[in-house]
Amino acid sequence: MKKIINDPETVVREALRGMQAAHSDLLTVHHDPAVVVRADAPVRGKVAIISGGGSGHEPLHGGFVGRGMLSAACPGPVFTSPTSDQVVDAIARTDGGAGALLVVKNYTGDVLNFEMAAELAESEVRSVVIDDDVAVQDSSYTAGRRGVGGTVLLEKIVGAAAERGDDLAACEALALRVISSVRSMGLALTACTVPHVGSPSFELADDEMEIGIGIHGEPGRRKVKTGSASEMVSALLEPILEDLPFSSGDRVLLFTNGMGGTPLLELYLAHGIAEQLLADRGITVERRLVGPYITSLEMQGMSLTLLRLDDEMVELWDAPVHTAALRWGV
Amino acid sequence: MKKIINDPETVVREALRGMQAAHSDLLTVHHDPAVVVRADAPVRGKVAIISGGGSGHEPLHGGFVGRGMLSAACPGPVFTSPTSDQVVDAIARTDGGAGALLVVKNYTGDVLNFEMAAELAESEVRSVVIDDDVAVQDSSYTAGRRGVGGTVLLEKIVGAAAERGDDLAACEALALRVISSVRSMGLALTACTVPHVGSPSFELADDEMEIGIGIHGEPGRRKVKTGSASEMVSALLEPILEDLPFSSGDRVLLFTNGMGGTPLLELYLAHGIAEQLLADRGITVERRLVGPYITSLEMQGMSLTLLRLDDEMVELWDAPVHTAALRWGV
Amino acid sequence: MGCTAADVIAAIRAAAVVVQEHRDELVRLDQAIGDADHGENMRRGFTAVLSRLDTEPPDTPAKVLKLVATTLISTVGGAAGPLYGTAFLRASSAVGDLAELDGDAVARALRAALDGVVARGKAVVGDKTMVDALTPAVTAAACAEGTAAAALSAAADAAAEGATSTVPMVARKGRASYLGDRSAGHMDPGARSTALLLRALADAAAKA
Amino acid sequence: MGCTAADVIAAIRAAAVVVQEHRDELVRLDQAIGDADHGENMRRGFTAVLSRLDTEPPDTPAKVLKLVATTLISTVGGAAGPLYGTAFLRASSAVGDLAELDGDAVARALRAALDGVVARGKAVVGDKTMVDALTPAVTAAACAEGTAAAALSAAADAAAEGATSTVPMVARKGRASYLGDRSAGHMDPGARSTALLLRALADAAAKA
Ligand SMILES: Nc1ncnc2c1ncn2[C@@H]1O[C@H](COP(=O)(O)OP(=O)(O)O)[C@@H](O)[C@H]1O
Ligand SMILES: Nc1ncnc2c1ncn2[C@@H]1O[C@H](COP(=O)(O)OP(=O)(O)O)[C@@H](O)[C@H]1O
Ligand SMILES: [Mg+2]
Ligand SMILES: [Mg+2]
Ligand SMILES: [Mg+2]
Ligand SMILES: [Mg+2]
Repeated sequence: MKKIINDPETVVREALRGMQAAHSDLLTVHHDPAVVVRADAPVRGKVAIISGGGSGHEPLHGGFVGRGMLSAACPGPVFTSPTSDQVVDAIARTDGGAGALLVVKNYTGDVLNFEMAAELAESEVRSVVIDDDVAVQDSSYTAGRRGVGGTVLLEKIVGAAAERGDDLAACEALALRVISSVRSMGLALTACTVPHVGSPSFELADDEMEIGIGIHGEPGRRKVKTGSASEMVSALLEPILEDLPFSSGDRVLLFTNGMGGTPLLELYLAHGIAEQLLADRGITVERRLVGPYITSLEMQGMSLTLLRLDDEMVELWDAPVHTAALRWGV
Repeated sequence: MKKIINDPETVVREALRGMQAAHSDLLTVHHDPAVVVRADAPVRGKVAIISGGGSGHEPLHGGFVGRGMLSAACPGPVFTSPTSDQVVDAIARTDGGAGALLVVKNYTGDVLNFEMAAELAESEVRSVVIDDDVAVQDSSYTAGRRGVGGTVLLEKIVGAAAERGDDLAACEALALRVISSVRSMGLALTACTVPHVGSPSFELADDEMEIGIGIHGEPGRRKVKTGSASEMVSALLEPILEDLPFSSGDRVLLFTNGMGGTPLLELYLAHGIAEQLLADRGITVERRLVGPYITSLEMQGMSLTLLRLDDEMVELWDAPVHTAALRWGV
Repeated sequence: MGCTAADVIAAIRAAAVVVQEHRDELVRLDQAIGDADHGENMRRGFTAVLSRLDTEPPDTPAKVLKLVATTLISTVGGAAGPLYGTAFLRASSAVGDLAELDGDAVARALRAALDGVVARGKAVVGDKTMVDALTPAVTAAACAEGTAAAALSAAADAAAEGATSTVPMVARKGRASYLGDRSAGHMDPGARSTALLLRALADAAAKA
Repeated sequence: MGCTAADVIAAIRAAAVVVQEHRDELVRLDQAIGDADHGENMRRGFTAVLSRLDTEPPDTPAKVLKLVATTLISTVGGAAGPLYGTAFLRASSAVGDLAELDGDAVARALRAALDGVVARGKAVVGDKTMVDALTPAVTAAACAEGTAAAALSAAADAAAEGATSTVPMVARKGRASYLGDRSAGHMDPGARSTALLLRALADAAAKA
């Protein structure tokens, strides 16, 4: 295992310490339970936007704590949902009197722990569950689709709404609108190694890739032969387009995400291909985000996320944001 | 080879196309010869700050083109210096009447190509050569030290000086001051694979790392057993501290850089350790940068860069910057 | 003779040791069809349980079970944390303020635990989860006569069979469901940990 | 009988083919002690030379050499681009407006090329660079009597020996110098490409 760590047990705690040192102007890290809170919390009268999940997806979620985005993030151990205690603590530290919206990625562990927290919290709490991964067949009898890349876009847009003063019901409604308008899919060229496991999460031959992966180093829906970048981008984009479906005339935000170990050079290359494919379909890319924003440790691979935009979403996307990982207008 | 590419020959061209699509508000990409130019160039009366080098180090240099940083970047093929034609073209496109400063990383190829360009250009041109890598033994009989992480800091600080209107001589003098105050060192846990080669640049056993690497996938000064994060950080920081030397009371910028394939989680962890070591020495970390900003494709590893700050450098570091990879204050 | 608070503490301690011993096995099972953390999650949780039992040993069976519940809830995370936490919380309520647990109390506690898991996780038998181990265990405990040890032993045997039955199943709940058909051919880690826990509790109760 | 522009073009074409054939070998040599691009850099450059020779065939030896120079400068990049570019540029100047090149002209051209490389790169014999191949080649060509082919053949033999001599050297110039002692034991890729180019030019000249 090739990692810059001291001890698998203390990885997250030590990383949070480094994060605190790097960004003390933006955020405050609390330990036991672990919560990353924006430095000026609670903000009076503002809805608290809270998310969290396993660590190993950096910069998600701690890197999105700050003005115009998250009020707090609850980091679990690597690839393991945080506990309800962490979420309860995050709510208590950030509720400025306007309640809290919990942004939950659809994984059984996340859903159950956030649900328990909502039951235990003393604040007014609403939860939204994001499930944008089209790789997973949906049905009311299964765990349903996973929450992946769309989470980043939701946190930015709903974070901006809370910052301008939208109330809890409005933030929740907006979050649901984003969820109904966003779709994602990912692929992996290599596996990743969870520190406490010490071996790669799956095996892939030199000419194989996993299509339809999530963000937890889990294998995808199918193993296929690797292909050209154009083939890979199509393999991700086609199912996304069919699913919503997106159609000619739509205005979209295109998010080309790296899984952690894929160079930016390749992400830009893939992004260019995706923009071309969308242009060919008559879909207008109005906003874009390119980079590793929701990752699986050192996994090589990428995901594409498409969000159908309306005017309000564009305005909120463009609104100022000041976090460790996303910053503009301030 | 696991890469999201179509053809090794067209990687850089296609990636530049994607970059153009993603950042058309910031920059304009020209092909034949390949040059990335800030969208509003030439800026009248402003010194043009121009850099470049092999591709594969993204976001360096194209990601630093924009207001408050580079006027243009000249991307060579992967890990290969750009040609003098590219540099000549970049100068012609960005000189706003105040001349151009060429920021050259100290590699024979970069130095020779930028030197030829300076001879051929019609503008007033000065060049500075950055050589901050303490891993390389320096001597007037060798190629000298490589330019690595310090390049990013130099481009930001000198870019800000040019933006506020400093003239060519002042920009050059400031660049030389940064060069004399900055030191770096890196390590690799894994090699990387250059697209046109198709196999890893060196072999490392599961318990080995290369100490004293550059940024071109070249092997380092020595192969050693991997150790804890604390040992790795010390192995990088001690030679840096001794070299300048840095001493108690110094104010510094600490830049914890990822080589491309190392997760942010590990970078923050390493950063926290480095901050602690510096605090123990009585050195004050006043500014910091953490992330993959000067990379070697998908290589796992990190580098540390320390810049001794003065008031002017702090002011210029904090000045607004608007590029694809660094943005604040705007 | 029933199980006192001290006996329950001893049984939980024994279970904690078994969880630690089987950490890597549970990680491997979860690596095949999940995210490779179940063994580490359970180890972390039960290590915390051990340390809390040292510092604040409770004096009734219900309080022991409640301590386990709250500790698991605040340290395990993942799906298993709330599920096992809820299971122990409901089991704690089910045994009320009894000073000693007999077979009947154990059967009631297991039934309540299962109900809690189902209420939270909405899984049914055949979904390839811990419910596939716990459901037959509840039935077996109810049919067993007599001591807590006898009820737990029957439950443990049934849970082991239930865990084995998950191997060919295609998962419909939890992370393994994302794999679709590829989830078949592997034992569910949560079902396996349920069987391990019940076996450890049964063996400890037999020694009490 | 000397080499005409057409002969020089044919020789350059032959050299380009040899560079393409040895691309992978040069990449491997550079991978060991550099950054694995020398073969690709040279291939890219000489492919561009071929295509420019097709579209705008020059009519004097000097013009052919100048076309090679400017094409390499604008397409090779790295250290090799400016160095080989300068070498061909100086060689072009050295042969002036001769319509045909004899052994003497070849010797002068090689000497000028070496001077250009040293002026740019500041390397001396023993630094483990192309200078270690080019320096003995210049001497050998100067001592050879007669035709261009004879001069080039002597130069090529000497360059091959010079390239071999770089194997045990510790590099003091170029990327290989970063490796310190670890650079010993490998042939310098630029010295090897110099030897390959001269051999190809010599063989083509012999056929002219
Ligand atoms: N909805 C559910 N109902 C019951 N048990 C479940 C459910 N979802 C998951 N599980 C159980 O949880 C186990 C996984 O636990 P663990 O790996 O610790 O958490 P996570 O899946 O969040 O990584 C599965 O093996 C399964 O037995
Ligand atoms: N200062 C120098 N003088 C002469 N030749 C040099 C010098 N530096 C490097 N070289 C030659 O250039 C070759 C490397 O070329 P190449 O790999 O194409 O460029 P780069 O080193 O920039 O990747 C070396 O093998 C060596 O022969
Ligand atoms: Mg998990
Ligand atoms: Mg090179
Ligand atoms: Mg798991
Ligand atoms: Mg090279």
